Amino acid sequence: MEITVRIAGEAGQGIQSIGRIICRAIKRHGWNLFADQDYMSRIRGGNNSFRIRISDTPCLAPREKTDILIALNRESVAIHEGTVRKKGLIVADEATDDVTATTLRYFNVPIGALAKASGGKSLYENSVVCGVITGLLHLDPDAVVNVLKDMFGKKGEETGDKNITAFREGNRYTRDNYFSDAFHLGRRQYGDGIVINGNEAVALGAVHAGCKFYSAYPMSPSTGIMASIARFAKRFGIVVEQAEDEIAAINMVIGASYAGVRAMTGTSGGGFALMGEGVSLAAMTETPLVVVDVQRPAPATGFPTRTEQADLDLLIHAGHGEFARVIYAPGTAEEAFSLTVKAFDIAEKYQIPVFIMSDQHLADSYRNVTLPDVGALSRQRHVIPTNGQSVHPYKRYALTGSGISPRAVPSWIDDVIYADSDEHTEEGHITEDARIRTLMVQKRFTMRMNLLSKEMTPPSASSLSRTEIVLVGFGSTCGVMQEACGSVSGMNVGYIHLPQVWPFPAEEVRTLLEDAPEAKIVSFENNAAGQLARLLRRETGIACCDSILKYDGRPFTVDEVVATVKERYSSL
Amino acid sequence: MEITVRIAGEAGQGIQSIGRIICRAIKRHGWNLFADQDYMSRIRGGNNSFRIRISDTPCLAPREKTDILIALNRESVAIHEGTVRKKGLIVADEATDDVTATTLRYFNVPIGALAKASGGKSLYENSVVCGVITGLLHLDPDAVVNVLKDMFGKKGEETGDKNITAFREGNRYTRDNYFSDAFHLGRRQYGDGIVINGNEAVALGAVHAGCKFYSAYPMSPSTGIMASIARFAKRFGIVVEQAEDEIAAINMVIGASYAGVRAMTGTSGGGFALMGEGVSLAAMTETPLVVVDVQRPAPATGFPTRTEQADLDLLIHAGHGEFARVIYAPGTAEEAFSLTVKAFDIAEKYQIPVFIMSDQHLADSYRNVTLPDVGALSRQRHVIPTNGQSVHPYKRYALTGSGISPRAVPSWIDDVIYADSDEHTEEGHITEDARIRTLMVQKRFTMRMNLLSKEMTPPSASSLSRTEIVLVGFGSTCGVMQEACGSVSGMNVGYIHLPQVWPFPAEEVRTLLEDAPEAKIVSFENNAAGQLARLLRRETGIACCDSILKYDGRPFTVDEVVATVKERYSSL
Amino acid sequence: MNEHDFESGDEIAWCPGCGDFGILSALKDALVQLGRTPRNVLLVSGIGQAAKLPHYMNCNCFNGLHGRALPVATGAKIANKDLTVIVTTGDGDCYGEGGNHFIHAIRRNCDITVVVHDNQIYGLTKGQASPTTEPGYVTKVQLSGTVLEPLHPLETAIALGCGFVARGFSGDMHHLAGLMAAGVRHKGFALIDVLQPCVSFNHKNTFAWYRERVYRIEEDTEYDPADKTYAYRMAAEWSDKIPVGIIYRAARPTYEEKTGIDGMPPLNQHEIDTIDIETIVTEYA
Amino acid sequence: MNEHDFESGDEIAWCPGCGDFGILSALKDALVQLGRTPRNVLLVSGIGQAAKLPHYMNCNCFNGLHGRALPVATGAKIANKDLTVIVTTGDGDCYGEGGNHFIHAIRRNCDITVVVHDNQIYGLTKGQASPTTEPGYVTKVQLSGTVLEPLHPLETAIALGCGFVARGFSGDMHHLAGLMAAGVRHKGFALIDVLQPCVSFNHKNTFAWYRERVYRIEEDTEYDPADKTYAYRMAAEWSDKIPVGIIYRAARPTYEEKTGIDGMPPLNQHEIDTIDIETIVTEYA
Ligand SMILES: Cc1ncc(C[n+]2csc(CCOP(=O)(O)OP(=O)(O)O)c2C)c(N)n1
Ligand SMILES: Cc1ncc(C[n+]2csc(CCOP(=O)(O)OP(=O)(O)O)c2C)c(N)n1
Ligand code: SF4
Ligand code: SF4
Ligand SMILES: [Mg+2]
Ligand SMILES: [Mg+2]
Repeated sequence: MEITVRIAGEAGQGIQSIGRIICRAIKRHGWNLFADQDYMSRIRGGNNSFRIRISDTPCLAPREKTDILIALNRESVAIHEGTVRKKGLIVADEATDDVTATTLRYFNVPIGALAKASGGKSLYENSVVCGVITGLLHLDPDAVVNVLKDMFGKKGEETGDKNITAFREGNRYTRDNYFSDAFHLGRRQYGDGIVINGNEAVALGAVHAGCKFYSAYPMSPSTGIMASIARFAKRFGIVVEQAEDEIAAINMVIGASYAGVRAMTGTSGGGFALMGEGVSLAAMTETPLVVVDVQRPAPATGFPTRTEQADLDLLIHAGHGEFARVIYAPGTAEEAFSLTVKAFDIAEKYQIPVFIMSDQHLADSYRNVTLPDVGALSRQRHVIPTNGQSVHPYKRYALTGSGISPRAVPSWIDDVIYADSDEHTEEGHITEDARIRTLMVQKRFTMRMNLLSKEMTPPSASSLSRTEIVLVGFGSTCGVMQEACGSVSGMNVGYIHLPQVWPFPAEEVRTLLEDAPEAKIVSFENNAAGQLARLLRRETGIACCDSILKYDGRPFTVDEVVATVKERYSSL
Repeated sequence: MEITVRIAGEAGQGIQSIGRIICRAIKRHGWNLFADQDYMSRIRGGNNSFRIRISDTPCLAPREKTDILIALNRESVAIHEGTVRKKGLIVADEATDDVTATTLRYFNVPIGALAKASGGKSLYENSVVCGVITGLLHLDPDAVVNVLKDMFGKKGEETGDKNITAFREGNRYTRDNYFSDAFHLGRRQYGDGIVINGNEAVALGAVHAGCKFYSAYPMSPSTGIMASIARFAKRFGIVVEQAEDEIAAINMVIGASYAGVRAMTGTSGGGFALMGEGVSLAAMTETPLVVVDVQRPAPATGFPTRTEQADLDLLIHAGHGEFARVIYAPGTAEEAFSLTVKAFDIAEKYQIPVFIMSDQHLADSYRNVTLPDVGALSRQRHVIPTNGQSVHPYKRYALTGSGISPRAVPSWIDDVIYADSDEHTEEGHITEDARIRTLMVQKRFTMRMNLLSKEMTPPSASSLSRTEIVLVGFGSTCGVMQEACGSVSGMNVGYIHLPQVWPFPAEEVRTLLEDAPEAKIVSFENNAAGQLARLLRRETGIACCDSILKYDGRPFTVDEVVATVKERYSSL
Repeated sequence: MNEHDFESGDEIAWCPGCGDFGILSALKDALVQLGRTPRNVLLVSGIGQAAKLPHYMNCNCFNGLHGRALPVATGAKIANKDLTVIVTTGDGDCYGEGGNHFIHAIRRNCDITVVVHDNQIYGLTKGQASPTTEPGYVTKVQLSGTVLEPLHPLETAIALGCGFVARGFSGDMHHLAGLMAAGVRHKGFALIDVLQPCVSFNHKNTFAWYRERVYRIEEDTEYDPADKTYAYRMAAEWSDKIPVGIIYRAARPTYEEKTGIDGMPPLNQHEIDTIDIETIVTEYA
Repeated sequence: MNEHDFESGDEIAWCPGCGDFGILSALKDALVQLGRTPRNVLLVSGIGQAAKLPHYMNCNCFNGLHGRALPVATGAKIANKDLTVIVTTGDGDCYGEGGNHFIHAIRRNCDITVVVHDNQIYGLTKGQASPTTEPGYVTKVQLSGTVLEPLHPLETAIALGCGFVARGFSGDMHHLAGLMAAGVRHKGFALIDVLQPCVSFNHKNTFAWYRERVYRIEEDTEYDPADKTYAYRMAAEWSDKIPVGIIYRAARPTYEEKTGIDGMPPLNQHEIDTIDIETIVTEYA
């Protein structure tokens, strides 16, 4: 059983809140869901949509076709009609839609009228729509009311009550007027877990990891991380500071980290491009740093609210000079959570910059997830004397032979701590010595790259033996790749997903591919250059025979990938 | 015949002016020279040196050993004594040096006393030293006086006269007291050409190319470009504006370029790291942009006055998003000049960012050079209606099928011109359309990369047939690689120098290497990661068997390279 | 030229009722008053709702990066001194991300006019505090209310030596158009900070809120924009009375005058072909 | 603790006779006066001659990027409110590259003290104009003389609401030490702009030049640092008389007070192990 519901309308019509309510209701009814958002960079007008795929099997990606289109304005019908299946349904308000309900395909609901009747305000239209969807899907209205209460609870009794009335009106009207059982979901069992998107997952990971300071400058689609952490700031004693610009944000985070807290910043490509010098500072001063880059289509301002995976090269090479760094590319909210926790651990353990590479598709897409067992994720502090070590006289940049100098925090030890952005002595003072320079470069770069090869987050992959085609991807394409591979009939298609792209898991990928010596390797990327294919060749010598690329700002759908693979490779 | 003179002393002792005078004198005497500078990031004190290699054959790089060490303070003797050849000479002032002139190795000159005698000021010590060097090398004192006049001419008669007196005193003292003919150069014929360093070459190229606006923020070792252009600004109607920061600099340049002038900025790695977003803006708005990056050792502040080639990856990948760019890596002042001229041409023709990647070694090293025939370098404007084209109604981002939209300048045509950093329509207005997006990405990236493959500045190489080893390098290592290859006895070593590193000359390199199918390929780089080796593998599939790397902030010397090659590969 | 000649026809993406509409109208009005033609006007903007304005005008337009309108405008003005260069920017764009350019562009004193759509909020990114947000104002990021002292753009501009410092109100388009025309006529950097209600995210500083407070400073009996002390006082007035008008005015030599650009043809008209570096090359012989 | 306890022994790379030496002495003196211990003091700097100062002190030191000292200091102070955080920076570092942080750090009002070595020149990069260079001053880049209006840091700081605005002179170390101590004692952002002769590159604003002009503002009979109008006037005084001392002072709630950091143990002492996100996770159920 699988249904895709698309709610579409103008910016400002509350599509996102309808979507979020329905998602949580769906989850509580024991169904799996994947919901992605398509919205414009404007506050009112235009056309946005929230697409929820519902299934009894796990959902990891969107599908092309819509079963139910909820059109909150006339334009939405015109724009999205083409995606509605033959047996699908279009719901629209009589007032906004000029197509009367003459066919089975249309269900006209007096949304505005019902909302007015409920509270005198068109504000309650969203609740009416929730009621309609509840009716169409045969969800338990009381269960959905509980979701409404959880979400509107804080807004005060009256608003809450009126919303519930409006919801019930929408639901009643639907049950009274729409008789088909075509979209009957009903309840399977109470669904555990939570419904979160990628931004929320990162925020939860940061809170869990003990992030005490988050500083950022607003930038779509990363701002949700700041807002989510801000929600919990009071409860956990976290300071969230909106900086005057991205350069301030990263430097504040470095200052806080130097002074002993776990700290993080987040941005999107353009903001990240401004942070390069700061990244280099963290590396030179050996200050732990965690940065989230929620990618969007570029160059420059590009598409502020759409998706792309074109910052891979930027992140690997950002900042001047040579130093070790780690880049995670989570494919799911679960990975976003656990890799964020790991990012803090690795950043502190190796005193390096660690980046989490997300993108708008991952950031804004909701799924029902169960967070991993947090007990398994290290939150150990890697500082003296907390870690039992103590050194006196203390040298911040001691050449210990291990590639790591014990890190102390100002005022926690008697000695003072010099951090320096120039090339420096072991004590942290400016030097121009050639020998020390060479040793320090080796410490910051070569030695740590070696150490990091033992901390690799391994790729995940389908069973590759006997595959004809292997798709290789990273980040948010994980789900669509995985589902698509399982859905190409008549061909044996496998995938490798890389949740860590730097240091590149060269050995791990080579080993995986040994199982499929004959397979064609195809890189699978939301960008134009095939950056992963280039990287793969550079790091392993393995050349991809093709790349499946998309760079129109939209995510791949399962159907699209299946079709592309069949079309391009079935004759192989 | 070959002699290396090293002048060493504290910052502030005027080592650089002595060096520049001697360089020009040497050139006028018909000798070749290569002079590099080793100086600290401070204004007074420490230890700096200026090393001049003089030869009857062309000099392209420094050599390890010193023939004459001019030590302006006691510390300089201690620091540089080890580099002086057995038959070499150390010149020092009796007052600063405690070694008396008991050996042939030492020549003690009362520099301070002679200066005082000449004008009552220690300020004239530099001229005394010039006189000493002139005497040791048996240069024509009158010819050197002409150099002094050319350089001090503007400082007023009296200073000039006193400097000349001091010079003659130094020269006289030397002829009277030092009798060896060991360093006799004398005059060959009058040497044509000029003596410039890499920064001056870039500045001259920019002026010739018609650069009308240079904006930058001071940053060693790039500031010399701004100062050089400033010298000629009045004469050529150029505006040189010191910006408040690097971000302002690049955005001012983009604004000026949009408004129709050729414009340029320059910086070093850290400043370049701040410019990434601006680079991306130039690409998105299709505004011609020329940026010089004079590399220095990083990360962060690193070694402000030393050399490195670690920005290769940064330059190729700077800025968020995917777009065409070109990166030149001149190996000599001649290349720096002509590639700067070409940079303006290509930037304007393809409406893209073009980078000139220099480094401190190239920037600060002087050579005697003859500039290429400027007539052969295009200065054609690629704008309508200047180029004969005209379009109405004008669309800034017209999809013409060629990958290039005709570029107009505001107020030169009747229509208005919209430049936009968002994804845009052909007219330059904000759009969120998926189809246009795809076409625009192809225009900015794929199509132009194709066009640029026809504009390649080809690699230069030694004859590679029968070579056992091929060194591959870029930028300032050109000269040392070339000289070293010719000097490894008993082995056949060749080189490939890449004056253009992006788009990578994959075909050209492959073709060159076809001549040496058996040779070991070794990358030769002033960095730690072997960035060129990685790039070569990514772009051609060719793996280097080794890399010769140096990352202590100092340039390679010919002798060092020869020794390394012998040591590592002679048993092959 | 009339106002229609300055319209681009591009669909306007602002929220219905937004204060930006008034600024757009006033700008068209001002350009008509000034007798400018579209091809000789350049509008430069950064990113934000305010920064979309140039798309709605039929003038040359450079819609650059968030925060970076001023340097682009500076470069363009230097390249072609004959362009009328106007920057349309937001409080975040100009005073937040672009703050460093703001202070240095004032010092540079190029002849450009800067219109700040000051809605005291980040509009396009959905309502975070901006540098001018009032203390205590609650947003989705500033959940316990904004804590930073608001930036005082007018006082700061006076302190930095700006020669034309004005405040406008987008609800008083006619007056605003007059300020814009005066700003453009002023030789040098002209700052016009415009009170601009954001109907979607600023629920405090609404049209009604402003209408109750705003008055035209010219009507003040002590009005003297040449008096710095007076100007500082009026620039700081933000209570139940908020003055609009030219708050400070002083003649200052412009960058173009001081650098000699004004005495040459525009840089973008110099011929490249005639440049001969032979003479300077010989200086290195 | 005496002044020696604050010495690091690192070789000093400044030019003999540089005004920076006086600032270094004054700072040691101030810390002794304040009774601080090295481990609880953090000196943050950017890049420049001024920014080398922390290396010569025995205190915690973060010598960061050119222009970025203030955000680093802010982050460190937020992470550990108990540190005494002092920024030593240059006129280029603080007002040029770092200008945006300067204006916003004042608004943020963290309890940090900023000592600007204002030599009106870029020292370390060999003498280009800085934001405070006097008009007409000729350098190797500004060959026809500096054309930009100098930035007026004190007036700007007052305009932005800074609660402690002072000017010192490195030739009057004792007085300067007093200003520094007062700045550190002031709750909130304290700015001390120090007149610092650069003997290598600033041939105009020399020790002698300053000695002729500098006077202690406390000696002015009208002295009233609480009066903004007076403060604006004195901040602008730059002629044959240049006042040094506390020019403006006002009590303002600090960032730490407003955000509640002051009421908690320092953030860097919170235990990570005890964090349990279970309760918030359920909010997403
Ligand atoms: C480098 C960078 N950082 C952040 C953003 C995201 N961003 C776009 S507009 C904006 C703020 C807009 O506020 P304002 O300038 O006040 O304009 P308004 O929308 O309120 O008119 C931000 C933060 C961006 N585009 N680029
Ligand atoms: C991003 C960046 N840009 C430029 C520089 C080069 N730089 C180093 S110090 C300096 C100016 C120093 O002037 P100031 O801050 O006044 O300090 P001073 O040396 O005069 O004490 C500059 C431009 C740099 N290190 N980093
Ligand atoms: S969000 Fe505010 S500023 Fe932006 S268009 Fe809407 S009302 Fe205007
Ligand atoms: S250059 Fe100037 S500021 Fe720097 S140390 Fe020398 S005298 Fe002091
Ligand atoms: Mg705003
Ligand atoms: Mg300075």
